[in-house]
Amino acid sequence: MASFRYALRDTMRLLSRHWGLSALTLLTAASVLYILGFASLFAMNMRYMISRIEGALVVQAYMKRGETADQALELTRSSPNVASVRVISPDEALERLRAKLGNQARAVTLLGENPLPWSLEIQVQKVEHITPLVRDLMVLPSVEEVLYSGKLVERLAVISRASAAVSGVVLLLTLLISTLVIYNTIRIAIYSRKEEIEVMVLIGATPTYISLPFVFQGMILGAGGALLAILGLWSTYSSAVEAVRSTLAFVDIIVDRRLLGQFFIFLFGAGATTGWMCSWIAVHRFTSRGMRSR
Amino acid sequence: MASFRYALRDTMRLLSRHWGLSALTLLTAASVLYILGFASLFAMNMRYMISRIEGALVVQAYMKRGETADQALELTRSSPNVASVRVISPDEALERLRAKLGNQARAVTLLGENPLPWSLEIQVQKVEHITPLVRDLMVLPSVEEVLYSGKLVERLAVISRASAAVSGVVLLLTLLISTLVIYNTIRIAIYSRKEEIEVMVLIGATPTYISLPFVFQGMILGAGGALLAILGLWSTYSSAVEAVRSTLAFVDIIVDRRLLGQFFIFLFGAGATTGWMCSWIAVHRFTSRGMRSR
Amino acid sequence: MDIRLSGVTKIFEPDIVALEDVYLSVDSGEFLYLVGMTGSGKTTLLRLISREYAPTRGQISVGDRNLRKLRQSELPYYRREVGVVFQDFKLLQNLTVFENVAFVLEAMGIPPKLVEGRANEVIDQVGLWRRRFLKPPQLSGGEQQRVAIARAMVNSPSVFLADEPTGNLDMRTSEEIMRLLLSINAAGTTVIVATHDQHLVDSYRQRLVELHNGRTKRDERRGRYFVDGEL
Amino acid sequence: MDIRLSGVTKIFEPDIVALEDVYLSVDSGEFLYLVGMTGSGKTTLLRLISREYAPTRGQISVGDRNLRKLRQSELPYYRREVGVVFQDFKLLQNLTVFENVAFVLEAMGIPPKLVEGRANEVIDQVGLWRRRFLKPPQLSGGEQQRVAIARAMVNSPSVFLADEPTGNLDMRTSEEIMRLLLSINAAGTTVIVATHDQHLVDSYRQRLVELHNGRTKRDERRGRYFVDGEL
Ligand SMILES: Nc1ncnc2c1ncn2[C@@H]1O[C@H](COP(=O)(O)OP(=O)(O)OP(=O)(O)O)[C@@H](O)[C@H]1O
Ligand SMILES: Nc1ncnc2c1ncn2[C@@H]1O[C@H](COP(=O)(O)OP(=O)(O)OP(=O)(O)O)[C@@H](O)[C@H]1O
Ligand SMILES: [Mg+2]
Ligand SMILES: [Mg+2]
Repeated sequence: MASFRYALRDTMRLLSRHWGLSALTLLTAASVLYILGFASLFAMNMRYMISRIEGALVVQAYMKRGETADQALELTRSSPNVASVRVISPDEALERLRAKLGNQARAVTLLGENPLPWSLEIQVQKVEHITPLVRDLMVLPSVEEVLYSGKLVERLAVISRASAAVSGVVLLLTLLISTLVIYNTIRIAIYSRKEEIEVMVLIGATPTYISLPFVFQGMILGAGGALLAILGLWSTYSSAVEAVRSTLAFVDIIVDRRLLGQFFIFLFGAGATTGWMCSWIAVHRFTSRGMRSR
Repeated sequence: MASFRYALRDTMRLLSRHWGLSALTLLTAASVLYILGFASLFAMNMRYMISRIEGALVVQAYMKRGETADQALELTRSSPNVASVRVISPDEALERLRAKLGNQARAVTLLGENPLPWSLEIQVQKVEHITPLVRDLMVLPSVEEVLYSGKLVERLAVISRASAAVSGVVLLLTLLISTLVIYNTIRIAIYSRKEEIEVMVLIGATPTYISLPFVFQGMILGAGGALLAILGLWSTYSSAVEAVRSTLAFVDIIVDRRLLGQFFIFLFGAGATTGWMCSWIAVHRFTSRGMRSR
Repeated sequence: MDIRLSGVTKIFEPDIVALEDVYLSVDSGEFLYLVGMTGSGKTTLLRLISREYAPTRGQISVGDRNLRKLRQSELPYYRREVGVVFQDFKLLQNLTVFENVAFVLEAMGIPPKLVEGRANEVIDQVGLWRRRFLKPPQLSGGEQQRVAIARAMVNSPSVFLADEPTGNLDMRTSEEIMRLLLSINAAGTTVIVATHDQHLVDSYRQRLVELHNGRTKRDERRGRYFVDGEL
Repeated sequence: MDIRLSGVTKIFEPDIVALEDVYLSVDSGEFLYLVGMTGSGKTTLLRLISREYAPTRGQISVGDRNLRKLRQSELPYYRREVGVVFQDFKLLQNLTVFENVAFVLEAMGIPPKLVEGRANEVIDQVGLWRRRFLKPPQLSGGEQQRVAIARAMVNSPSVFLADEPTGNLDMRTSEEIMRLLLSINAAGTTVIVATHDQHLVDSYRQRLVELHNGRTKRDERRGRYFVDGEL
């Protein structure tokens, strides 16, 4: 395919002969993709933290003395909002108590008959499932008391959820804006070649033949921009992880290399795709203008 | 000045005859300024929250019985890190106790002689000033005990400070990127008129005369973009405030209209300034190229 | 290919009548001068044939193609059969002489080896061999004009439209170009040359059509150049 | 203003010698044809005078200005005294005929009222009154050329350089333009016209300088057009 080889050569021409324009476009793409990546990583970390906080939310239901946990267990199991439930027998509870007391564990042996009730440890899917669950459990005659982590964790969870929602909105906005900026930049860049494109049409080049180098160029600039952005993000994120580890050990941050790798690959793909699509749309306008006879 | 009127007219020409380009540039400017504004508001709110949390950090120093607070007061006053300090006399302390106890306040009267010591309530400027202050106070012979809000608040403060640092970096990055994107966009847009600019130079127009309409155009597009961004930010922020008020009543968010107004004016100015400066730099390149004789 | 215009009128918005009710029939392999004062409609006529413009009224057919019915997807292939020397050259400013000429062949999907041979041959014919790696802004007016001629003829089109191909050339170079056009014509290509060059028209007598205010005023077998009531 | 070139050589990278050791002296108010084959250096010579190019060697002075010593800040003011008709017109494509012509005056800071009067006057002189609100892409080649002429003369420059001002014009319009140039010259302006137009040169005899391969080959008081060994 001679045409394909010509297209590749012309792509290189476009990139090198207008390298000023190319560099500006590349830099712009890199910039907005960097912001996009930043917002994404932020949102991902927010979600991660929430899942960690939510995973730590445990509701404990203590039965009345002499009652078993069967009734409560049934109720709990039938609820779709419960992630997991564990039955704690009085014996197990005693074991735990003993372990907690450590060197004063002997005191437990003084108790004689095990005074501890049956209990359940319930994990719910989401924070907002706690309140209804607690209400339902309290109604049961066999249940003595229901304990859960209390206002503080709930409040933290609410904050996290709000932040996650915000970061989600930010992410969407950033995505929109990134695409817009890349499109505009490529469009403006191709605008400066419109006469040239129209001349090509006049001397019998097909729109596809004319577009191909621009499309390749767009892809290369998009992918290149994404690559730059990824490098920037990588170094920013590494130092963020480092900083968090050394000063905020109690904060959860994603360090899963595979996940991050996948994300970066996705970003790269997104950059390349946006690049060629925007180029294609932009150049199409001028080729079809050249094709119209006035 | 006829020249000035011509410049204004030519600005309108630039805007209207290349309105596609103008719209794209405007949209791009609006987009990045929106992101910039978003980041700024985020950073401002972070700082605000920190100051609120820090403002709530109070160190209480209790004197030994029979000792006055003079020595401790002197030490505290001489420290530059202390924001304010209040001396609480035993009588005042008793009053407070009484108020706290409410309907059981009669119990206080049973105490006979006031057993409460002198104490100080100290507010520091920043979280990190607490630890050294506490150490210094403990050394004083007249001081019995030093109490402060403890690990939790400190930890929260650390998180906030970290977030503030991050949002500061984000802000700086965004600022850099916004300028870059706006500059690139304007530069690319002017690139498509380089032949025209060179022709103007050839027929004896001065670089200033040629640049002026472009500079005005840049200013208008920058200011217009900023205006769009401000509108967007305003509605985003209002709904954010609304959302926070209804669901996260315990979170502090800036609602000071004057402060926000000032910020928006600043953003507007920044947009306009960036616009005209970028235009000027971009067009200067081509005029000076036309002036060089090869 | 033969070219037939019947009742062709071209009106530009709002009311500029560039051509009015033109009938013209050019047989396959004919050579035709198109003369007329500035603004008489010569370029418009050529642009209608290359389908840069569409007529306001009337029919144009080239070979067995009715231009009104030409689909957009066929347009590039039609234009490859019509070589055009544009009055303002329309060269690609960023490409060298060689690349400008080679581009036409490349866009047709012809392999590099063949492209190079043919492009160099044509560049040599118009006498630009030593300038082939320069770009249009580095060329003199006449040199640019010859690049435009080379580009239009490189793919051996069936119809050759030359709009003022010697406007920037001295007499001697004009004559060389004229001989080139005649040799193209001798090979069977239909050639239309819009020109103001009296010397050329009178030295190499051919069929001559004169336009005046958008109407055909003369159509002579071996006409002489004089315009609008001269003599 | 008078124009003096002494020992002017212009070499383009890497080794194209466009002009070689040219001495030329044009007095204030003179009229001069510049002829020569395509690529002989006519445009280069004009571009050196308008200081679009700087000479590789040699001195050029126009009036009391030594072009080598002209500061960049003075360049626009110098160029206003030199009206140039570019071979490729260099019109602003987005402006109408009127705006293209008016621009020169506006850039000089002349008030709108005066601009309008003078621009319309010149547009009328070149016969484009009815086309004054069209833009260059809507004009025929000859009409564009006349816009270029109007633009070059609108601010009554002291030196008038016309590069092939009739290349796209028919004989009759060429003669009108020629008479216009002569009237400009009669008002005291130094005029240099680079041309291939034999008819013009031979009808309106003036001083004639022929370039050949970048060197002056002839310089005659009332020369006739024939180039490079003809006759
Ligand atoms: N796109 C257009 N819009 C409006 N008017 C146009 C357009 N194209 C051409 N015209 C007008 O149509 C008339 C004929 O133009 P055309 O270019 O065909 O003339 P021409 O014979 O080629 O002249 P020349 O010898 O000067 O090149 C001119 O008066 C011109 O102003
Ligand atoms: N910028 C440049 N770079 C390289 N070579 C150039 C440049 N400008 C002109 N030349 C070369 O210098 C020579 C003289 O060019 P010039 O334009 O002066 O010729 P001319 O006499 O005006 O010809 P024409 O009648 O065709 O317009 C040409 O061969 C041209 O290729
Ligand atoms: Mg024409
Ligand atoms: Mg020339």
